[in-house]
Amino acid sequence: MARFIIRSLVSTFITLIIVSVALFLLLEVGSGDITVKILGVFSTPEQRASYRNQLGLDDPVYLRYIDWLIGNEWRAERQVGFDLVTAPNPQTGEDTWWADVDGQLIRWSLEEGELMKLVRQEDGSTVASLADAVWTTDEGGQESFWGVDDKNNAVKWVRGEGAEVWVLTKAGLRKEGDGPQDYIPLRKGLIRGDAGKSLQYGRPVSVTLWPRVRNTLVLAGVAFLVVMPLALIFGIIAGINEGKPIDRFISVTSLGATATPEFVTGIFLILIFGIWLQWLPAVAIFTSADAIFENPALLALPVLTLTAVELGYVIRMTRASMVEVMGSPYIRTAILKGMPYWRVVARHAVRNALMAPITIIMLHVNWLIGGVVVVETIFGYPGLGKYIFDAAIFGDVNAVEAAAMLTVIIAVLTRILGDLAYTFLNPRIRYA
Amino acid sequence: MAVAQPTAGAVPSQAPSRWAKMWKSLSIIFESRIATVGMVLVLFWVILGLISLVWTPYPPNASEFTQNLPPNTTNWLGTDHLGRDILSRLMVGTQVILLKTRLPWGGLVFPIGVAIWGVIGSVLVGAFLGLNAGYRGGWWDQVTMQFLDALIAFPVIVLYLVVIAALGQGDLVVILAITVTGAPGVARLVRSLALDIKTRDYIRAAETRGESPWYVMFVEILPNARGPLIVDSMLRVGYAIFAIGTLGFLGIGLPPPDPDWGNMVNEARKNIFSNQWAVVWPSVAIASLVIGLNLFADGLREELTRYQK
Amino acid sequence: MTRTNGKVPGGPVLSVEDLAVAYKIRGGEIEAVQDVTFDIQRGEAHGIVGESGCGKSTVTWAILNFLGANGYVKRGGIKFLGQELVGRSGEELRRLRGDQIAMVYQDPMQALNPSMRLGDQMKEVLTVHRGLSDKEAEKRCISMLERVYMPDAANVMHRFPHQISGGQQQRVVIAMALLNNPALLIMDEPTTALDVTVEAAVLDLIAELRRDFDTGILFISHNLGVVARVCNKVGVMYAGEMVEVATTEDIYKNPQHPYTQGLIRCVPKLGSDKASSMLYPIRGRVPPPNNRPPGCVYGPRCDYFQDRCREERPELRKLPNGVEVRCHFAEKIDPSKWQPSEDILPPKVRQNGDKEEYIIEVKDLKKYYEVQGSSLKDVFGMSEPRYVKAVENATFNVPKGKTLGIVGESGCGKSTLIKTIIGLEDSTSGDAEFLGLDITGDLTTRTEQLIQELQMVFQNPDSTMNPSYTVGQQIGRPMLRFGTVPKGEVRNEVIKLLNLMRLGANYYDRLPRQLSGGEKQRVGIARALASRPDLVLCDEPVSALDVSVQAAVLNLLLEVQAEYGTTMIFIAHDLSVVRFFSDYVAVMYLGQIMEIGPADAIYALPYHPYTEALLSAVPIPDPSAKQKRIRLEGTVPSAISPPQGCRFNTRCPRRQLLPDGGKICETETPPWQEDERGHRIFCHIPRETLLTFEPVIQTKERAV
Amino acid sequence: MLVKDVMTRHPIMVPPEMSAAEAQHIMTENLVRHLPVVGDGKKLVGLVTNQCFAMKPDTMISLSVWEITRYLSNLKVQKIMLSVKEGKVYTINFGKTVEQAARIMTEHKIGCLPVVDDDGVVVGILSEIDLLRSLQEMLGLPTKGVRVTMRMPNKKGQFAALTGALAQNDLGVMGIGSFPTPRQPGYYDIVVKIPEVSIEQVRDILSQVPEQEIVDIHEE
Repeated sequence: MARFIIRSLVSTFITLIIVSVALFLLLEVGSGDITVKILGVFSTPEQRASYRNQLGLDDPVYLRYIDWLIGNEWRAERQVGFDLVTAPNPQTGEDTWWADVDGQLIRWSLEEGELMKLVRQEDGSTVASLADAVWTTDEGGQESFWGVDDKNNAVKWVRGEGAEVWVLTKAGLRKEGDGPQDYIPLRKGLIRGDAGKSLQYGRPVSVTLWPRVRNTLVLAGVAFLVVMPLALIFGIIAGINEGKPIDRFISVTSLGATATPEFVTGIFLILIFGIWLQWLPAVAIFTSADAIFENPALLALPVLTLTAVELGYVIRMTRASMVEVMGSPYIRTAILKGMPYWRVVARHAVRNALMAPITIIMLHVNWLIGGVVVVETIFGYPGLGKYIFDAAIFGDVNAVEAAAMLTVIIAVLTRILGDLAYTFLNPRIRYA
Repeated sequence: MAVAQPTAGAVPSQAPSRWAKMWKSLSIIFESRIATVGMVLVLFWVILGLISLVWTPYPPNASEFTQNLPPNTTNWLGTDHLGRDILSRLMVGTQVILLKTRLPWGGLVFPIGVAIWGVIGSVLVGAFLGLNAGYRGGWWDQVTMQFLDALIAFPVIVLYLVVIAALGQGDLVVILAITVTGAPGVARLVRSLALDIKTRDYIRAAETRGESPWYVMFVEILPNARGPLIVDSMLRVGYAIFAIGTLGFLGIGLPPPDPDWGNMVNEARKNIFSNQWAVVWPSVAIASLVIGLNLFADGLREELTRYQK
Repeated sequence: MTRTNGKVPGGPVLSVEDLAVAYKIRGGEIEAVQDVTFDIQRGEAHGIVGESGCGKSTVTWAILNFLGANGYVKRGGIKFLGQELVGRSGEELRRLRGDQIAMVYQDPMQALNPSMRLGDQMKEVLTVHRGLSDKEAEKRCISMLERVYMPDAANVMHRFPHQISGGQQQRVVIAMALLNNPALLIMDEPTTALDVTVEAAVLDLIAELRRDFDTGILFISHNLGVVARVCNKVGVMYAGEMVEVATTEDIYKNPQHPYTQGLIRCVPKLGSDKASSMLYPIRGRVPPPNNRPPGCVYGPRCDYFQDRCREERPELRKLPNGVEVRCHFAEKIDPSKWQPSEDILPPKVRQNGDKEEYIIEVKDLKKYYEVQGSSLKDVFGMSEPRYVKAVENATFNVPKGKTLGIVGESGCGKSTLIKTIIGLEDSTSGDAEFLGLDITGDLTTRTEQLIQELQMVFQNPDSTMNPSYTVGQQIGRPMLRFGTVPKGEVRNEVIKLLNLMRLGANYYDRLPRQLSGGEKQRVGIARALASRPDLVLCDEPVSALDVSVQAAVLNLLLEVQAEYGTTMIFIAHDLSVVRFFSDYVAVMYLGQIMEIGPADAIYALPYHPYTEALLSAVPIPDPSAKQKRIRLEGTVPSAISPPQGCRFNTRCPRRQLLPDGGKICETETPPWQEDERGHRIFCHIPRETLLTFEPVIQTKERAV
Repeated sequence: MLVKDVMTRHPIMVPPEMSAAEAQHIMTENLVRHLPVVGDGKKLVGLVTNQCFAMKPDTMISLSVWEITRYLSNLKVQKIMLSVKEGKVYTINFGKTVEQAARIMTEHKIGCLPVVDDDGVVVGILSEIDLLRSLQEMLGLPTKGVRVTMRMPNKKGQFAALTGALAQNDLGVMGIGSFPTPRQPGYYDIVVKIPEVSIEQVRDILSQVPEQEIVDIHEE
């Protein structure tokens, strides 16, 4: 058993690595110059180049992948020479980067050729003062300094050679002098929960993503709770009545339900309950991300749509498995031992019959996520699916990466759960 | 049993004609009511699509009528929010899915639809990977399955989104997307079949003849996997249509000018309060075609396994 | 307490009368079983023998009314303890099943629920039927397990089926069946899935339990020998009908029905060989249930066929000697005057001269497989690699044109050995030469020439042919591949081979699914011969076939050998078949050849103790034969860590003959004791001592 | 000799819900005179004997011909059987001796005893026939031989003298029985069955035994 679990964990780990590389390459490399998306098509090549430098896009791909995945302050620390730490911004609560110099959190800025030191106070405000002479001289006689700027980059200033950079502000692009020569945009990396800034919203992806994830978990969770018992019961009923009218009815209905695309099911549900019967709001307006908690009725149609599709699928799996088990020699043994029928079904058949569906259902979770995207789009439900979709359409690389990685992780974790459940249910593996 | 000459009449001596053989293998479909219903549904749309190649009631993209008409004598299924005839649009919508593929070069058109090409692609790729993984085992298997696991871990829709985000819209891109998403499933199926078939003695016989692995895989194993593979492909065409519809609904499916069922639903949805018919018809079209294919595949599978028993 | 066959107070336990079972199929129905009649008295074991598809199992399902959705009892009655079973309600039947009627199945692994502990599966028989408490039930189950000689019974209760061996699983199933002291026990091929020594132990157990519990047993088997050992009455079924019912003695000594006579002529007697005796297959094949001939079902295959047999269906009638038989002419048939009909040609057996030219020479061949353990250490590859020692120091030579038979129980390494020779696996160490060419490597290291010379015939007729290609394509493929035949002549050449296999040219375009098992096996042989190999390896080529077909295929192989002078290595688990077919025999146990030599020397004194045990376990289709009873204790040790010294030492019943209780067997590898004929025995016990044993089997004709 | 060795195993049993007519049919068809009635798990609940079918005269008189038919067809086994609950059935445990069983049967003048195990589950039936068969077997009936009855005083060593004489002449015994000589207190008659020997031989040998006399000798 240990072998089986470890195998599954190792395989999962490798899977995640492959997925992350593939995702990163496809999106970062495949989607072309993202500065165009951010700065607009009317930006000049010069502006884009400057901005690329600020985003660290000129680094080699492998370095960018590592930065993205596990962060880069360790790389910056070697340049700056101090520990780099984060501290929350008192206004927004977002993390900001500082250099930890003997217990003092410090940033620097270059103003009119003079290096200023910004020391963070207890309350989060900063006190500026002239920095000590910290310039270092390299072989070429150039005096430079690596520090942390006020935009969370580790940057390299060169004395007397303030570069001209284009800075994106709320008002648009602005040209600034005294800019750094080189940037390392500081980040903690995906595995430490920092997915970078959303290009669409300008805020860290993690901040915008979590409420959406929560909403989707509510949606999928409720659907799951509705689907599972119903599906298993109907599947077992159909399975033990193979070939009889009730089985035909359940089978064909569930086939119809799975084969109908979610958006068709959704539309019909809207037509029936929203427009003809007017029992439920046809178009849900989610005023805020928390709307579902204030008005749970809004959940009804999305849950119903998801349920219809998933129910059919799980019923069919359970039925097929049940039919197979009921035809097996050990069920024959149990019947010929004179066991009452209900006991044969409950004690001998169900456990064996559930082994296969549980793994398959767990594998099916990423299919469910596909359904979630559609359902959330139809109903305008502020969840993870819609987030991915919007981000993909906008080309919000960071957001898509993070959200896609998250769905992959969810899919992979459920698969491990499925494996574990299977291991637990199947004594041949448990006691191998 | 030293006299092996069969008694007369036990086995028909003259071989039946080719047509009779074909009819016999087709008749299995009619043994199952489910498969028959499925086939009728599918054939209905195929025929409608074929007709639309030469004739439609009205030009599908021309806004010639009053907007949002309910079904009536001139427009049997009504009109949409731009005053286009829904029936004509539905008919033409079949083409791209089942009958033709538009190549990006100078309006070239290739026969057979996007859904089917996508499935053919995934079957080719999947069969190749699955056969190698299943038959060769060892490292081939480890690496292939690891790669496929990674691909399967992607939620399908995300994979579509990523592919389309990277490559843009187009018939070929949709085919590619269907191929990429379908191949892992086919590969898994073929692998499991190959694992089973490779234990058979006739594979040992081929190996003791010194046949190359490629010969064993493609000549000895693959033909014996065709039954489940055909059924699976049929289901996959259904899923491909399902996916094309979904992509169309999300507005990232097949590009214009040809009408796309999913997109028709999406557009009509915006006027759902004023015109419910426009949203019902394309929905029904997609659902019926996918369900038809599923019923067909399901019935066929049932009959095939019963035949084996 | 012997009772006559008349009406006995209390009546029979089971009485089946004119039973007909039909299955509904598309557009009609098939009568799988017709007019079957027999009685089982208390404490009597009633066998039913017959080839596959003759309806044996259908009878058992009918008794238990477990015929599936489309089967039903069409006519006749089944009385259990005087009460009609047909037409009883489901609840009444349920109360009988497992309580008064119990069943033992062919494949115990399949019959036990894989995800329930054995104890729970046993206990519920008592808790449901008897309403016993769990604790009480547990106690009873353990004592019943001990009753069937299950080692470590209390512990077995907590295990899952996959954790015990096949023989032990069958013991559990038997114990479970006996828990409620049933009046009738139905056993459907209970030992078919087991190895011969395990089978012998289980059969002993069945006989013992029958005495102790006075249970009526209905024993289904295709194996005449097994039935002879267990049953006192036998019914022979053919094509859904009972053609003969008689006491076991009568069936084997004085068979009345031509089919029974034919069956007995098909089976090689243990100890008979191809030079001195012959097998006579029954011509034709069993008709499928939907295409049975009118009149006598056996008519088309019968040597005594007359017009009356075509027109009138014989009834099962009782002859003056008490035998019931379904034949018009039973009294007039004298089996001793039987002559094989002209179309059954005895195979020519080639007697080679004494010129012993070895075609294959194997010396100290070893095949180890690396295994992966399941502990954490193993997963990370930190532990020592461990090996399954599948074949250890195999040494043998086969002269040109002769046959070497290899026998042994499952897992003894015989299959691995021939896989290594043919090149499906490479060898770990040792030498192997074929006509002077090295064959220690696998197929990729061999030349086309060499590959062509070594071919193989496989066990399972259903998987020996690729279902997607015609017979002609499959036989023709080796010819094309090796270029032995010019392209244009392949068809003719294939047809020639088909004719040699006694198959007509019209088989060329058939697909495998249109062939019967025996025909498929012949095509498999033809395919192996297509490249004109010098050495053909046969992996249990007849073990999956019915006896009548088995005889035909064996004869065919003999004929092939005579025609082409092909050398053969022949694997089988059936000692009679190996003896019949081979010139030389090797006995393997746990990867090691224990005894090797001319066939007659293996089956006569002196024996290796393992050979002796094997021979004493073989079921012999002759109830009058006296067989020494030697049963091996325990199970075969793991091939990963085989016992030190002699691999058989843990189970050897003869060890005690050596000083110190055979201490030497645990420490030292035995020597090869060889005589002038090349008969070698791998044992510490001196040849002289081995010679003093009694022969294992003594029949009136010959002692083995 | 214990009950379990003599009894008939796996007797025909019927459920209490069975109709009396069917039970009677089973009895005649299978030539049995007693039917144990069992509930779940073969637990004994009653016994049907031939007498059970005899209708009480007053019941018979009170019914018309048509009513009798209906009455009989509706009659269930549990209505007519001797019930265990009412204490009307005598049973015996399978581990008891044959003598104990015979004693119960003679004491209560009954023809059969259902044999039960420790849980009251029916494992067999013991009828007069079974006892008589055991008597035959005790005296070695089925085998051919010389049957001799010896009369001897009831003293120690007498039996040893008899067997000693047989043993000296290399004779075996395959059936034996003893009972007090009727009308001659202080003496015992011992019946011995000796196979593979002639009457003369036996007479020669046994007439030599002191204090004993051959009462009867013949070949069977």
